[in-house]
Amino acid sequence: MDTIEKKAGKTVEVKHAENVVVRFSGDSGDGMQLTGSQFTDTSAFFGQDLSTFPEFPAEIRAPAGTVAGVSGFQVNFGSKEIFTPGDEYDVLVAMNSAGLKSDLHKVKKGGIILVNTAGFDKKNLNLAKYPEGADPLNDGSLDGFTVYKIDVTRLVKEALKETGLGMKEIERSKNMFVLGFLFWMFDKSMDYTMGFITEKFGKKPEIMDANIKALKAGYNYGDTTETFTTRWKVDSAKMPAGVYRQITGNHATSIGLICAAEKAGLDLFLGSYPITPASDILHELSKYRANGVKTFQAEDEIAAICSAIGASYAGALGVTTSSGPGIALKMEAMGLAVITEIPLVVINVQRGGPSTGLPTKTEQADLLQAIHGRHGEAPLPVIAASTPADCFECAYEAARIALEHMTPVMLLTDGYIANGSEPWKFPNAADLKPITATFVTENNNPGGKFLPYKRDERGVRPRTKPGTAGLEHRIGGLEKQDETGNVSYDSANHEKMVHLRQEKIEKIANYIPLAHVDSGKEKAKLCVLGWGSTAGAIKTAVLELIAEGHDVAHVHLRYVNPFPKNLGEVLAGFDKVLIPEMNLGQLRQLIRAKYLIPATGFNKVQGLPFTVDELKVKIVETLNSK
Amino acid sequence: MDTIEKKAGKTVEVKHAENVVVRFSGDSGDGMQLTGSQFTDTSAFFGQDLSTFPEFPAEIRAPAGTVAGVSGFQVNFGSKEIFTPGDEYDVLVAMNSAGLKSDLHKVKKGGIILVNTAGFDKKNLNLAKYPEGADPLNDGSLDGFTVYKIDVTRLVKEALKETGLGMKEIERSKNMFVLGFLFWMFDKSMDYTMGFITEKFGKKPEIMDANIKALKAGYNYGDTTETFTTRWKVDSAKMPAGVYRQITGNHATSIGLICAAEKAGLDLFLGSYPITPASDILHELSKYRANGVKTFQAEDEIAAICSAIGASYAGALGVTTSSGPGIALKMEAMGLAVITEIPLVVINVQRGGPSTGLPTKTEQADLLQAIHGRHGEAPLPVIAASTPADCFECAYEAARIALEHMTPVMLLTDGYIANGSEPWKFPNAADLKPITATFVTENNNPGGKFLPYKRDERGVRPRTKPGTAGLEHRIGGLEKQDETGNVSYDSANHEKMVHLRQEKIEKIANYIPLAHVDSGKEKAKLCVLGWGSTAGAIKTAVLELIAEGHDVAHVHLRYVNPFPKNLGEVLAGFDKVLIPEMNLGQLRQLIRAKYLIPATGFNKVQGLPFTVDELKVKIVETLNSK
Amino acid sequence: MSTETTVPAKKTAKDFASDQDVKWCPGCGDYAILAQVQRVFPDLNVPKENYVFVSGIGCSSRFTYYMDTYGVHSIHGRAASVASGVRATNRDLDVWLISGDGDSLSIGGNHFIHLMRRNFEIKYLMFNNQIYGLTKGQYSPASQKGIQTKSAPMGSVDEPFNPLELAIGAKSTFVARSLDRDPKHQQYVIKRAHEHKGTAFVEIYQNCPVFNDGAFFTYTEKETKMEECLFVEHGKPMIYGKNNDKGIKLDGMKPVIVDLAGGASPDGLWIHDETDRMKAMVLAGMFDNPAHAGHMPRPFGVFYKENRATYEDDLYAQIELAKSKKGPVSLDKILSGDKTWTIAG
Amino acid sequence: MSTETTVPAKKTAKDFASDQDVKWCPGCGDYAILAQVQRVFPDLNVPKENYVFVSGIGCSSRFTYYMDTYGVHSIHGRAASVASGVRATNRDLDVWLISGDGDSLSIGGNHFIHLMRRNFEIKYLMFNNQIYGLTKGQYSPASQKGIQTKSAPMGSVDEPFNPLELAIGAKSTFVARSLDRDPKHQQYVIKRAHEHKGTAFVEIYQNCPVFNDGAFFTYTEKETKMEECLFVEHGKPMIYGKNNDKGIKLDGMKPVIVDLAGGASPDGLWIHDETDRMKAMVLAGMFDNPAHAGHMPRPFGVFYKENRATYEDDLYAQIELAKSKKGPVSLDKILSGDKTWTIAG
Ligand SMILES: Cc1ncc(C[n+]2csc(CCOP(=O)(O)OP(=O)(O)O)c2C)c(N)n1
Ligand SMILES: Cc1ncc(C[n+]2csc(CCOP(=O)(O)OP(=O)(O)O)c2C)c(N)n1
Ligand code: SF4
Ligand code: SF4
Ligand SMILES: [Mg+2]
Ligand SMILES: [Mg+2]
Repeated sequence: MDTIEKKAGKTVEVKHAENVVVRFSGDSGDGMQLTGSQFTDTSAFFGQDLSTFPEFPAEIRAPAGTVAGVSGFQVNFGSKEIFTPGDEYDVLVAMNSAGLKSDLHKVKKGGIILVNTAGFDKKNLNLAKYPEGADPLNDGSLDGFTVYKIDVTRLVKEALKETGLGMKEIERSKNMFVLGFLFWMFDKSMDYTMGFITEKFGKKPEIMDANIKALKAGYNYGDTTETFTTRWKVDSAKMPAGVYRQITGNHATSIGLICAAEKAGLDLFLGSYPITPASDILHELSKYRANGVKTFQAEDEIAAICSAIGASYAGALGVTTSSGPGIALKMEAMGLAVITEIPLVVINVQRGGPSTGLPTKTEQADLLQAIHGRHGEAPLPVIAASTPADCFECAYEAARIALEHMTPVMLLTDGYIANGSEPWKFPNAADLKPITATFVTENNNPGGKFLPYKRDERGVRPRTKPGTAGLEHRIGGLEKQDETGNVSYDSANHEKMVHLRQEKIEKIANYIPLAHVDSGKEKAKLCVLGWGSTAGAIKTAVLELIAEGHDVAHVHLRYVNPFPKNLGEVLAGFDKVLIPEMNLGQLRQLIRAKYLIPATGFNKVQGLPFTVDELKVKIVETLNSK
Repeated sequence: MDTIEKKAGKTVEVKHAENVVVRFSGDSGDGMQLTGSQFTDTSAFFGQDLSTFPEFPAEIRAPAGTVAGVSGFQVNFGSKEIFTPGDEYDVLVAMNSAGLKSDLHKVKKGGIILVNTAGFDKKNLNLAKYPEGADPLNDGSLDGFTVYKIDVTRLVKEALKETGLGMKEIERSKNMFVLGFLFWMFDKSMDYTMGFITEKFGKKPEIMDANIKALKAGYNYGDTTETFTTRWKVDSAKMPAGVYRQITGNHATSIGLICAAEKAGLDLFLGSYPITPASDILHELSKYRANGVKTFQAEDEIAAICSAIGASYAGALGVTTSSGPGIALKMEAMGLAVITEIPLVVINVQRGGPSTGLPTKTEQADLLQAIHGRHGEAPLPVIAASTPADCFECAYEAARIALEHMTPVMLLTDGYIANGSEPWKFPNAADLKPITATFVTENNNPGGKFLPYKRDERGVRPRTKPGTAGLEHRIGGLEKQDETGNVSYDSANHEKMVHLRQEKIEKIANYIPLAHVDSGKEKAKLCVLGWGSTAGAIKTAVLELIAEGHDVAHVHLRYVNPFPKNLGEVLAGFDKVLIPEMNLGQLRQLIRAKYLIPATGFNKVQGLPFTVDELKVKIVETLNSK
Repeated sequence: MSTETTVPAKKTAKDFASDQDVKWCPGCGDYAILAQVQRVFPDLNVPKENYVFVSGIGCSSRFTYYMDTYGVHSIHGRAASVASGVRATNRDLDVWLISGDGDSLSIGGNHFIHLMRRNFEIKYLMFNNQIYGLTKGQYSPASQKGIQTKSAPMGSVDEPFNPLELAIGAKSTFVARSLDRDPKHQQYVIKRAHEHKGTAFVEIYQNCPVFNDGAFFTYTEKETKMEECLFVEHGKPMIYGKNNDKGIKLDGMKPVIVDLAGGASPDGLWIHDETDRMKAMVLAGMFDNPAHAGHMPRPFGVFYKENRATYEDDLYAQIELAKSKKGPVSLDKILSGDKTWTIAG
Repeated sequence: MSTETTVPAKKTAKDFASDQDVKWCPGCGDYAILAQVQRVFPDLNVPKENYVFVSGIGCSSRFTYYMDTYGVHSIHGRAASVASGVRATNRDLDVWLISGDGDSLSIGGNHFIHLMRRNFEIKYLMFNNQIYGLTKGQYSPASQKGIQTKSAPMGSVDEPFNPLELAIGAKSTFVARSLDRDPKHQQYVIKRAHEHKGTAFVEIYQNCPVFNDGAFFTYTEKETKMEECLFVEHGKPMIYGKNNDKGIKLDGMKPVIVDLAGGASPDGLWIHDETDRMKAMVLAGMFDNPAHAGHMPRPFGVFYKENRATYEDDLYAQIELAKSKKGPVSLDKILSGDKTWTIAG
């Protein structure tokens, strides 16, 4: 319930909210990403749960002031569990006309729009391609919203005029003023950001002062100015006790790999070629030289994966990262890793396709490529991450399976969770599942020649490290004789090997968790089956619908190949299965083919994640359809 | 019924057979391929139906005399319709120990084995890795067969001692002697081969004489020698009247492309990089410079397909050919052709995989790669050829669809039909289905800018030729705005384009023949559903089973994506569907997913085609299983 | 080329600007190059519809969208192959390839070297900003060793290519270098490239203010330009310096600086010979780090030009020859082949 | 390399022969190369288990299966990348790369040039038979222009690479050439390559009797060898000819033949200097068709050798430096990052 607080001649209404979605929109130059993450961290430190979604302009920097140049940061924070960045905005901060133009349509009815009026002069309106003479701030197009018009630019200049800084520097602190204002508005402490500023600009005291001044000015402006009479109160969330950090998917993937390698006692080698949105994994891992992490920026994706294969062959944990177009180029080499049975982690941070497609947008359309994209029968395990933090688990798991089952493994994430962030109750290194990565040192065929393709009960062959005396042998891409690994063109042997390689992958189902119902009951009218980054939206939608009394459940897949052993039984518990995917129905094809159930799909291919609302509508519709 | 013929003091039994399978096995150097094709052509000219299957040693030439070095040629000819090269051999010609060793197991009980005893000395037996002291010709291991032991080498030397030729040349005519003998044995005329020899060695009279002498010597040897008392008589087949030729799959594919280009009024451009078993298409097409055919041997498969894309863009019919590993490398560029909607024919002559696999063996394991091997939603039509001659139809059809529907098309053949041959009642150029490949010359948006992605009712965009004044525009791999083709990152537009591209491919189903039952009734207990090169074996098996009174039918798919519109209904006519494939069940997955029918599979992954027998066994088994 | 026959009405630079907003960062060197190309085109006397731009992927490769000509923005690194197919198909087309240092030398390296040896008639403009711009600033195969980028926080350990040496080593028939900030020189080089019958490779130093700002300021900015740049011209002695007070002479194969201020006579200076491949290699080898004392100036201009048959001309020659020899084979002949037999009805 | 520390019992050539039947065609030049490598290895004083062979695809690339060492027969054209990963992971391994002219220069061209500039310590033996052997005889990027093959019945219109020029242009630090039919010379060059700390590129002329027989007979057969081959040695004047009656001198950058028979004195002859890159380029440029009158002899031996840090040494140096500076970061620190907060129970 909302309350009223009186303060020095000013009455302020305090709205209590379970969660609030704030969107910062401005020029690449306006520092929206930084403002957003400062606001995010502060909320996190205040113990609120949250989820963020940064949106970058299409690769190259479009000219300032244009819609193409808008950089956005969205955060959903609250006192309840948060699984998505939110469908609509409670608050939109528009630093210029382009920001308003591009994001107005997603502001909730009655929501707050904070505009920097300085960004609405003729020049800016033109750049944002508003029709000649249009005046969005006053032509009634914002009716129905609470609009805070603030000439941030002017106010900042005033606040900083004593600092003797140049206009450029002063302008640069605009975002701090806005941040300060929001801190007031949401009753948040400025301490965290103060600390950040002091640390960041420690060496440039005048810049440091300016930023702090601007931050405070913004806060005080809200506090003192009559016009602002509403504040919001969001309680801290009841999150499990523990130590948390904020993490993005790409960062989580990176440290998941580092942990896996160190737990396995191996060097980590990344062979990669930059590509959006996967590059940040290369960037992150290249920071860990002190831990012996080797990153190799190859000349292309083929060289990248082949160098990783060479590294794995020589005894490291070989990893390669890319996105759609680059993954396509790696397929032939993946086949080599499949037939030689070398451990390898291939990470595909999916983006909008086909071809170059929409590099900065998200999509899930590479699932069938991951499973079937190679020539010949070339099976490999595929797992998919569902949230930014889950990328850690999945990267770790991908490495574990690759090393323990001697196979290339494909990990699918996507631009949405790769760049998005969430609070993460990170594990202790000591608690991480052990990974056994052993090398044979003894001939497994006493009296005879070493048998590099003699398998254990899991169908796994021994791993050797070149440099081990007595085990010299050759491997390669030609079909090999069972056990000896020598080249063989024998028909029966080929068929046997094809089956052995297939069974090895299928048996992995014995070493992964069973499928389970994430939300809802084991028997229900409808099962919403998802995989990958749709988890948050589906979970939210299903939980809300259950709360609203609908007979629906949510099952989410991390292991898409092989499927968990019991998936068939789990799905059998439901009358209907609905599969939402950011593609045209790829998991649906696999499920229908395997279990012969009439699963239907909800497919969105807009380069954007599902909204909770559209999911709820579709789910209800499916429940009611007979 | 068999007859007896008496001739100069010698009684010969003449066996009448409906069809006979002869296998020639010897060293790469023994000229088995030539011998086989001469025998084949002669049978063909005699009006017999037939099917051949050459088997080459794994790519490199293994040392003479070894099993790895055996070069084989199998021909099945007869007076009835022949759809396969045959499961087992009635006659095996073994020029050396290795030939016998590698092929004995496929000789019919009671079959004839003709051995060149000179190839069974100690040296040859060792090379063939027969155990020390083994003597297959006399140790009873050939009991149950009729064995003709002929010291071909000695006999040829004698026959040619007058020619004054060196031993080497003389040895070279061994195969002609054997051929002559077989001509006698099967009562065939030597004329065709005489003509061939005269033509081939016209410039080297002494070689010409030697070959003819050897040929005749072989014939007379059979005619006069007492020991040979059986001849075979195979009547000519009742084939449809018309003019025939013998053709291999790769040759048929090549001329299918030439015809398509010429019918469409376009230049043919092939961008290719050599790879077994696809190289012969490059070799064949490079012979047609006089027809303006351009072949470009690129530096790799990526350059090959990209050059073909460039050629198509500039107005040619762009084609690229390869096999598994090379096709994998082309996937990214195929995505470009998909999103730009450029006509392109991609031909995959499938071979044994994964990775380098078994380059000289056949397989059908690239189907799912063809359909799903690209990142993003990148649909394209896939068609598969079923016999050597059918490669012509399919190549022509692939080009037609590519040009008329502005899309890359993938054609799947495989090593079996690519190298195999059959008689072909070839069409007249005039009777070939017309292909409309038009270029717009007028702006389709009078008053405005040309709209390169404005579609017609089939969802097809107009094709332009650079050099056309007034229609200048840009295309590329980024998502494009509907109609204008300008770069667009708009969410709704992306989804629209993904659907438009998908629907364009699905609509192709309206422009291809309906599915139909190839053999058997429209309603039956079991449908054997096949695709590609399994056609001959399945047809033979099903026809025989029907004759034996089984309730089974055969449906064969040429169009695997999109499926014929009525495939669902056709399959609904059967209680069970069995899908034999030379893979682990790739078409099966597509059929089950699309029609939700419990289709079962018969999967053989041995690098070898199905035998009629194994198919019949499996079919009966499936019929009887409930 | 049939272009001579159909001279179009004289166009202006504007006629070559497409309707798409140019979206490079403010201050990007790409703007300057776009401007020069658009300025030069009206003088090239090619029908507008015959221009085709082919590019790969990268900031530079977006160039294609900004020219109101035919164009293909293809995939990363493959522009050379696409362009080859275009030229092989239609020799009337005036094909321009736009690519970045990453697009050309990294993922596109193979097609780059093979295009050089095949010598298709393609004008190849490589925008070298010594960085991957589009992917936000990783080092490229043209970046200085030791450069610190997101992907090399401790500095790159990659020895870079010398792009012109690579081109010459790969049998390029035309090798030149220019700078984004010297419009006149760019125009000159672009025109020379256009005249060349073969693959004309032009490296253009291009500033990326966002991720590699100032990489070439030594050569582009007033203060240092005249002292650090050696502009070579065929047949002219190699003289440079603010007051043309420095020259280059060859001591065997080693270029050495001669101080002309000290009254030393200009004779015996290296006279630039575009047709001498080894000398071009030496010229390309003048690549040292301007920070090092006693370093050589960096040459700009046309290093090398050789007349060698183009791939497509040889290809068409074969076609003509085959046609004249036996003439096109009829489809019916192709269908029947040499050996047929008839089954009577 | 730790090899010095663990000198193995002296091995023999046989110790390096695997148990697999060698399946090259009779008379293939590959046999001779295999023999020389197996003969030289016992002298290299490397523990057998530390040898790793990496090859691509091709007849030549089957080499890996015939050596009783560790080996990877990888995929077509990618051996350089696989080998780079191996060296980056374990510097104790003695890595040998076996590849054909197609594998290296055609599909593998990009990795080839990038390996040259990066300079991983890899001994790179390229078997050049100027043909695609394994796929049965198509021309390669090393084939003479005009060669008639299945894929070029009217003759290839492809200008070939000069492999050594390409390597030098790509910044190779070691460039050499040898012949299959000269065991001694091969052994010498292989040993020199092994001593090199960096990528040692050795082109070996190899006869393919089946698809390109005699391509190099001019250089390998008695009748012509001494007249057509110039065997270069560091510090020695360039003299050749049956009776050492011919020499080479440099006229500027142009090599010219001097007739020593005519009593002309050998002074002033070109003294081979392995360390001079431009001269190496000139040497590599002595590539004319022996059919042409007045052609230059074809050089063999070590053309160029430069000491430059290897990629892996620089990489490990960074790791050492980082370790010494801050020491390995604990996993817990990596997991927690810099900013954490605590939710009380
Ligand atoms: C197959 C593939 N790999 C990687 C990428 C990502 N990518 C796009 S452009 C580029 C490099 C750009 O550098 P450069 O060619 O120098 O062009 P610039 O942006 O500097 O002009 C990369 C790595 C891609 N689009 N496709
Ligand atoms: C991706 C791929 N493309 C093509 C091939 C077919 N192929 C195998 S080896 C080869 C070329 C062999 O020539 P070269 O490298 O010179 O080796 P050589 O056989 O002459 O020793 C080709 C084209 C392949 N195996 N993989
Ligand atoms: S990133 Fe650099 S190269 Fe790319 S547009 Fe911006 S300034 Fe130009
Ligand atoms: S084809 Fe040529 S290169 Fe290959 S093994 Fe035979 S002879 Fe040697
Ligand atoms: Mg660049
Ligand atoms: Mg070769």
